[in-house]
Amino acid sequence: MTANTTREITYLEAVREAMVQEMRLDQEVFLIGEDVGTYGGAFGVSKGMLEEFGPERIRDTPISEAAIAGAATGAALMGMRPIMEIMFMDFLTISMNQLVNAAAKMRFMFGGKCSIPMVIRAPSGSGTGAAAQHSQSLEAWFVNVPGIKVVAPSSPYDAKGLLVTAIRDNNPVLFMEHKLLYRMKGPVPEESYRIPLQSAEVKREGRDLTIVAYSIMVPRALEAAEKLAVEGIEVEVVDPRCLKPLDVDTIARSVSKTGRALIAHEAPVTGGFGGELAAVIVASEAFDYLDAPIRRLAGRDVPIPYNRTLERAAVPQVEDIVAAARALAQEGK
Amino acid sequence: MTANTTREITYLEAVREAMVQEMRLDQEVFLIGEDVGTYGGAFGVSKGMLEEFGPERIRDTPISEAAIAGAATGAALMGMRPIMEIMFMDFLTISMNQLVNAAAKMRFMFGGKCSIPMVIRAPSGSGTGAAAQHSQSLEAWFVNVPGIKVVAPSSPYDAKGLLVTAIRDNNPVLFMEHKLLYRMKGPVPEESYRIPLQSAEVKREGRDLTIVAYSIMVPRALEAAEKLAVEGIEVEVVDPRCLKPLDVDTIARSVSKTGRALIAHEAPVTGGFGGELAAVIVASEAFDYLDAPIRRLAGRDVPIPYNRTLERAAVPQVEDIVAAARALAQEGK
Amino acid sequence: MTVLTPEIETAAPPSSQRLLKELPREKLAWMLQRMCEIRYFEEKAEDLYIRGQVHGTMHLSIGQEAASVGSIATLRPEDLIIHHHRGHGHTIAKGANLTTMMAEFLGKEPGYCRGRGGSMHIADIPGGNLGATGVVGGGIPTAVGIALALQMRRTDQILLSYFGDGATNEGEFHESLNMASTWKLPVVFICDNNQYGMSMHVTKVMNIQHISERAASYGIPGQSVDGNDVLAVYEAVLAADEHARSGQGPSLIDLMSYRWRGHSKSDRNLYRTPQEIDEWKHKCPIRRFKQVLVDGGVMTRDEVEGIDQTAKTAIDHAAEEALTFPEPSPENMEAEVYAP
Amino acid sequence: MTVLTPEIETAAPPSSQRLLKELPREKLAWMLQRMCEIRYFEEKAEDLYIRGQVHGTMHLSIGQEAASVGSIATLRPEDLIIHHHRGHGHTIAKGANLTTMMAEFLGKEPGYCRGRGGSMHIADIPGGNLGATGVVGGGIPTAVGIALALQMRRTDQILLSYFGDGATNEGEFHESLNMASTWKLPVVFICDNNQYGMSMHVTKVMNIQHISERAASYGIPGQSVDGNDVLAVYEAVLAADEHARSGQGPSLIDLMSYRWRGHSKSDRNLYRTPQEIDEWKHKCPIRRFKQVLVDGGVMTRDEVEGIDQTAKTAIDHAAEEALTFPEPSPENMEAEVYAP
Ligand SMILES: Cc1ncc(C[n+]2csc(CCOP(=O)(O)OP(=O)(O)O)c2C)c(N)n1
Ligand SMILES: Cc1ncc(C[n+]2csc(CCOP(=O)(O)OP(=O)(O)O)c2C)c(N)n1
Ligand SMILES: [Mg+2]
Ligand SMILES: [Mg+2]
Repeated sequence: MTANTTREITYLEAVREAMVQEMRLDQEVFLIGEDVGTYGGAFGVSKGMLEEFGPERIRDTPISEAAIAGAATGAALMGMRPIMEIMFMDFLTISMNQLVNAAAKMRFMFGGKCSIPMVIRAPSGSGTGAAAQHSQSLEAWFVNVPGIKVVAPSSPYDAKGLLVTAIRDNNPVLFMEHKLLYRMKGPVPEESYRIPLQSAEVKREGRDLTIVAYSIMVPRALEAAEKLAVEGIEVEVVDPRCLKPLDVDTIARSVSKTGRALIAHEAPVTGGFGGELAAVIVASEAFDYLDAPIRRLAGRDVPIPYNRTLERAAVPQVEDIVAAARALAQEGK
Repeated sequence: MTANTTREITYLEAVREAMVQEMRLDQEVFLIGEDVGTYGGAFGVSKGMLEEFGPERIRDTPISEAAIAGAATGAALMGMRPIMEIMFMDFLTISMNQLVNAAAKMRFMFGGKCSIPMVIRAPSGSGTGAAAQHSQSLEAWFVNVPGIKVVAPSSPYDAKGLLVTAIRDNNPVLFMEHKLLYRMKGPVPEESYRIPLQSAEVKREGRDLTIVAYSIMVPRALEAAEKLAVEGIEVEVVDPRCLKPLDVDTIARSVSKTGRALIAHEAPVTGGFGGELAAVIVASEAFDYLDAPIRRLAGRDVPIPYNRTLERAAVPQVEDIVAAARALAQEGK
Repeated sequence: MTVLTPEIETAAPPSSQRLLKELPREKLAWMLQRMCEIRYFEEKAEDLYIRGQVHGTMHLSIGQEAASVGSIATLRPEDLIIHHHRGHGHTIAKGANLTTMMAEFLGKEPGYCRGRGGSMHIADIPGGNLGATGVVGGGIPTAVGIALALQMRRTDQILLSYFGDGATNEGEFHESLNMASTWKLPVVFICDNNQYGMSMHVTKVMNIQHISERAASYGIPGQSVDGNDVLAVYEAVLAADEHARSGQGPSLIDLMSYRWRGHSKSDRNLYRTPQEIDEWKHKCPIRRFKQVLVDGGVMTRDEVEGIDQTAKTAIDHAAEEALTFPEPSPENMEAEVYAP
Repeated sequence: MTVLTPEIETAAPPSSQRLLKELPREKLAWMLQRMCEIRYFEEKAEDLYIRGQVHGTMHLSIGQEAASVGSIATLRPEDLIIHHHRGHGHTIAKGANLTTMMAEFLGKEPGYCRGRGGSMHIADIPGGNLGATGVVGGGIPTAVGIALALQMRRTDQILLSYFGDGATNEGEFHESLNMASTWKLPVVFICDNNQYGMSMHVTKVMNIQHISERAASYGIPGQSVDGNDVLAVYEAVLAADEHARSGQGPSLIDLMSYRWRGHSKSDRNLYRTPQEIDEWKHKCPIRRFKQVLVDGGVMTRDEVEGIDQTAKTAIDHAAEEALTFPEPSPENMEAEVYAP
C-alpha cells in the first residue's frame, strides 16, 4: 500500500487535499473550527479553502471548544459530515463532555438509532517550543472511550488516504496530525483513495526486532533503523496507523517473526497507548515467540518544557530509539 | 496493614471520617462541590458536615464543573487544601482543562515554584442503573497526565487511610470512590492514620495465579478466589490501591511467585489501565517467570447500558473472574 | 430583551383569554390530554419504581407539565426538540408512543432505545425528539449543531432546546447561546426553570432576578414567563419560534415553574419547606388549565374530566403492555457501538 | 451596570486631567517607565526572535501597554494578578525583574520558570504574579480559587484576573464570573480587549456592542473603558478594586485597545487592513501619555524622554545579561513534576 505516483506534497497538503476532494464530492462535508477561514487555520492547513467553499462550509467559530464539538456532534446527528478542527489537541480538554458523553455514546445509548459521522482533527505533539499546554499527545484518553475511533498517520500518503476514510466513516473519528509532520513531503496520488482504518503497515522489514511506532515516531524509527542497519541490526518498523480499531494481526505477526518488540510513542510512558500495545502483543500468539521483554520507549512523565533542549529530552529522539533498539536486540542473548 | 480495630463502618463513612478529621485539624482543608451542603452530597458522603463546619468550608457550588476545578486549583495554588467533589466521575469531562492544563502542569511549568495540594473526589463505576453518562471509570486518562496522582481504594480501611494521605499530599490527587463500595462495611480505626500512596497490598495470598485488581474488582476477585479455592485453585489478589505512583514491586513479586497474572478492572478493556499493568509486569523481573500470557478481564468496549442485565454484562462480575482465572490457571499447562 | 416579572397565578391572564378564543378546540384538548398523560406517566413511573420494578434513577417533572406542552404545542410536525434528564414531559408532548416510552423506562428491548438509555435518555429520532442528555447542560452544544444543520440545509424547521435553571450556570450554555446568536441559528433555548438545581435554589447560584436576563450577553430576546400557564407558554414560545424560523436567530425563554417531587429518588427535601411545596401544588398547572377551559366555555367539566380519564387509561394500558415486553440480551453489545 | 461607549482619543479626557493633579509625580513617572519598558521588552523579544535566538512562539502586546500598566498601578504591593498568553505587559507592570523575565523568555535556567515555561507562562509567585496560562480563558477559573482563598483567609488582598476579548466566549468565563459573583469574591475581571481573537474581530463572534454588557448575566458592575488612556484605565480599575476589597464582589472591566503586531509569528494579517493598523498606531498609548504629562505640566519633554531612555537601557541591559545565562539541564525532570 504505497503511493503509485511521483507527485510529492506535504503532509499538511495531503490533509487539505483529502478535505477539499471530499467537500467537492459531498455538500454535507464541512470544516468548522477557530480561524479556519481567512487565517487558513493556525498551521495553514485550510489555506485557500474559504475561497473555494465560502464561509458557510469553512466555518470560523468563536473560541468555544465545547460548542464547536457540540456543533459538530449535532450536525453529524442530523446526517451531515462535519470535520471539526481543534487548534491544538490540548484544547480537546474543553470538548471532552461533548465528545465523550454525547458524540461517542449517542448511538449506543439511543439503541443504535442514530449515527455520528464526524472527524475531529487535532494537531498534536511537541517540538515547536510551545510548552506544556500546546504540545500534548492525548490519544490514550480516546482509545479508552468506546464509540470513538483514533487515527494517527505518519506520512503524507497515509494522511490523505486515512482522512478520506475517516470522513466517510459513520462514527466520530479522532484524527491526530503531528505538528512536526506537517512539512514532511512524500508521494501522494492526486486522485482520491481510501486506506482502511484498521490496517497497520509494515513500514520497513527486518528480522531482529520490531518497533511498533505511530505518528512522529515512525520517521524517527525509520531513521533509527537505517543507523542500526549499519551495525547489522535489522529492524522491522510497524505503524498501526489507526490506534482504534487496532490491526493486532499485523503487529503480532511481526513480533512473532522478530521475537522482540519495542513500542515507541511520544505521549508520557505511564498510561500511554504503549501499555495497550504491550497488552495485546502479550495476549496474542506472539507471546510464545518473545525472546525478550517488550520494551516501551515513550515520552518522559513530565509536562512538555519550553526550553528546546529540555523539550527534545522529554520525548524519544532518533538517538534514543537507536539506543533502546540496540539494547533490546541484545537482551537475553 | 490491616485494621487493628473491631469498629466497623462503611466505605462512605470512612471517606467522610477522613475528611472530618482532617478538617478539624487544619483550617486550610475544605470541601467544595455541588450539593455537598444541605443535601449532604448526591450519595450522602458529606451528610452532617455542613452542621459541623458551616457553609464556608462545606461549600455548595453552582453546577459549573470547570469553575469548581478552577476554584480548587486556585485555592491550592494559594496553599489551601481543597477537596473538590465531582458528583459523578463522568462530569470530570467538564473539568479537564483546569485539571490537566492548570492543576497538573503549574508546578513544572512555573519551574517548581508552586505546588497544588488538592484532592478530586470522584464517584465512579456502574451498577446503579444510571446508564452511559453516570457510570464511567475514567482513571486511564489521569494516569497518562504527569502531575496528577490516582488513588482507587477498595475497602473502608483503605479509603480512610488513603484519603488522609491524599489530603496531606502536596499534589493534585484523583480519589476514585466506587459507588457500589459506598455501603461496604469493614473495620476502620477511629483515630487518624495514613496509608502511603505507592503501596500495593496483597489482599489474599495464593500460589497458582495473581489477580491484579483495584476498586470494585477487589471484593469481586476475593469472592472469586473463595470459589476457586474450593476447586483447589489458590489465587493471590493484589490491589495496587494507588494507580499512580504504582507500587510495581509488590505486583511483580506476586506474579514472579505465581507465574500467572490476570488483570481485572471495570473500565473498558481497550486502552484501560490494564494495559499499563501488563506493560509494567512484562518489563519487570516477573517476565522471566511467566508461565502463561498476561490476561485482562475488563469492561466490555461499550458505553454502560441502562438495563440491569446489560449493565451487569458490561463489566466483570464474580462469575466472570472465576471463569477467567480458572482458564488462566490451566493455560499452557 | 423583554424581562417579565411573572405573577404565577391560578387563572388565565388576558392574553391567554385571547388564545383560548383563537386556538381550535382540538388543539386545546390535545394540550390538556398531553398534560394529563405526563402527570399520569410520572405517577405510574414513580409507582413502578417504588414497587421495585425499575432499576436506576429517574427525575419526575410533576408540576411542570404546562412548560413542556405549551412549548411543544407551538411546533410543526417536522420541527425538532432536544432535551434533558427531566424529559418525560417533552417526550410525551412531542408525540411519543406511550407504550414504547414506558418500555424504555422499564429497560425493555422494544423501548425507544432498546433498553440501553432508560428514563434519562429517551430519544425518538424519527419523531423529532433528538434525545435527552443526563449531563446538565450537555444538550445545549449539540443543539447548536442540529440547528446549524437545519440552517445549512435551508429547511424551515426549528429546534427547541430544553435545559434546567441549573444548567444555565454551565459553560456550555454560554458558549452555545453565543455561537447560535452569532450565526442566527433556528433554535429556541428553553429553560425549564423549576427554581432548583437539586438542592440549590436559583437565588443561591446566581445574582440576577431572572434567567432571561442572560439573553443580554448574546444580544438575543429573553423572556421570563409563568411556566404554569400553558397558554402563556404557548404564546411566548410561538413568538420565539417565528423569530427563529424567519432567520432572526435564537431566543431564551425562561419558563418558571416548580417541581413537586424530590430531585430524584435520593432526595430528602431538606432544602425546602413542605409549605413551599404545598403552595405550588395549589398552583397545579393541570387543574388551572382545566378551570380556564371550563371558565372560558371551551369545554364542560365533564369533557375536561373525560380527557383526563382517557389519559389515565392510556398510561395504564401502556404500562401493562410494556411490562410484558422482553428484556434485551447482552450478546454482541460491542457490535452496537459503532455504525457500519 | 455601566456601559460606556468609549471614544478612543489621543488627549486626556476631563477625569484623567483630575488624576493628573491627584496622583504623585513619582507614580505617574512609574507608569510611564513601565509602559516604555513593556514596549522595549517586546521590541527586543521580537528582534531576538527574528534573529533566531528564541525557539517557540510569542504574543506581543505592543499597543496595549496602557491597559496593563493603568490597571496594575491601582494595586497594593500585596495584591495579586493572574493573566494569559499575551502577558509580558502584566508581568512588567507587576514589577518583574527584567533580566529574570528576559531569561525566561530565552528559556534559561535562571529565568522565572527555569526555562520550563517560556513567554506564554511567566509567573513570579513571590511577586504576586500567579502566572500566565496559554489556554484561552484558562486562568479565569483558577482566579476564582485564588480569590476564594483570599476571602476565606480574611485578607485585604484582591486579585486582578486578565484575559482577552476572545476568552469571553469560553464557557469557563461564564462559570467563573457567575461563581465569583455568587460568592462576592475579591477579584476584578479585566478583559484586555484588543478587538481580535486571532483573526476574529469581536463583532464576528458576539452579537453585542461591548463586552462589559456581559456583566449583566452575573449581576455585577461592568464598564468599557478607553484602554489606550492609562489614566482612564487607572480610574475604572481603582473603583473596581474598591468594590472588590470592600466585600462587594467582582466587576468586569473591558479595556478597549488594539494589538499592533500579528497574533503570533505565524500571522499574515489577512483579516485586517494596513490602514486600520496605522490608525491605531496614531493612537499610541505611550506617545499619548507622554503628551498628557507634558501638556499637564507634570514633566518636561526632556524628563519624559529621559524616562523612555532609562527604560530602553534597562531592557538592553536585561537582554544582554540574560543571553549569557546558562541553559537548564534535562536530567531529573521527572523529579520536578510532583511536590515533595
Ligand atoms: C454536568 C452535570 N453536573 C451535575 C449533574 C448532577 N445533576 C443531575 S440533575 C442536577 C440538577 C440540575 O438542575 P437543573 O438544570 O435546574 O434541572 P432540574 O433537575 O431542576 O430539572 C444535577 C446537579 C449532572 N447530571 N451533570
Ligand atoms: C482554549 C484555547 N483555544 C484556542 C487557543 C489558540 N489561541 C491562542 S490565543 C488565541 C486568541 C485569543 O484571543 P483573545 O482572548 O482575544 O486574546 P488575544 O490573543 O487577542 O490577546 C487563540 C485562538 C488557545 N490557546 N486556547
Ligand atoms: Mg431546576
Ligand atoms: Mg483579543
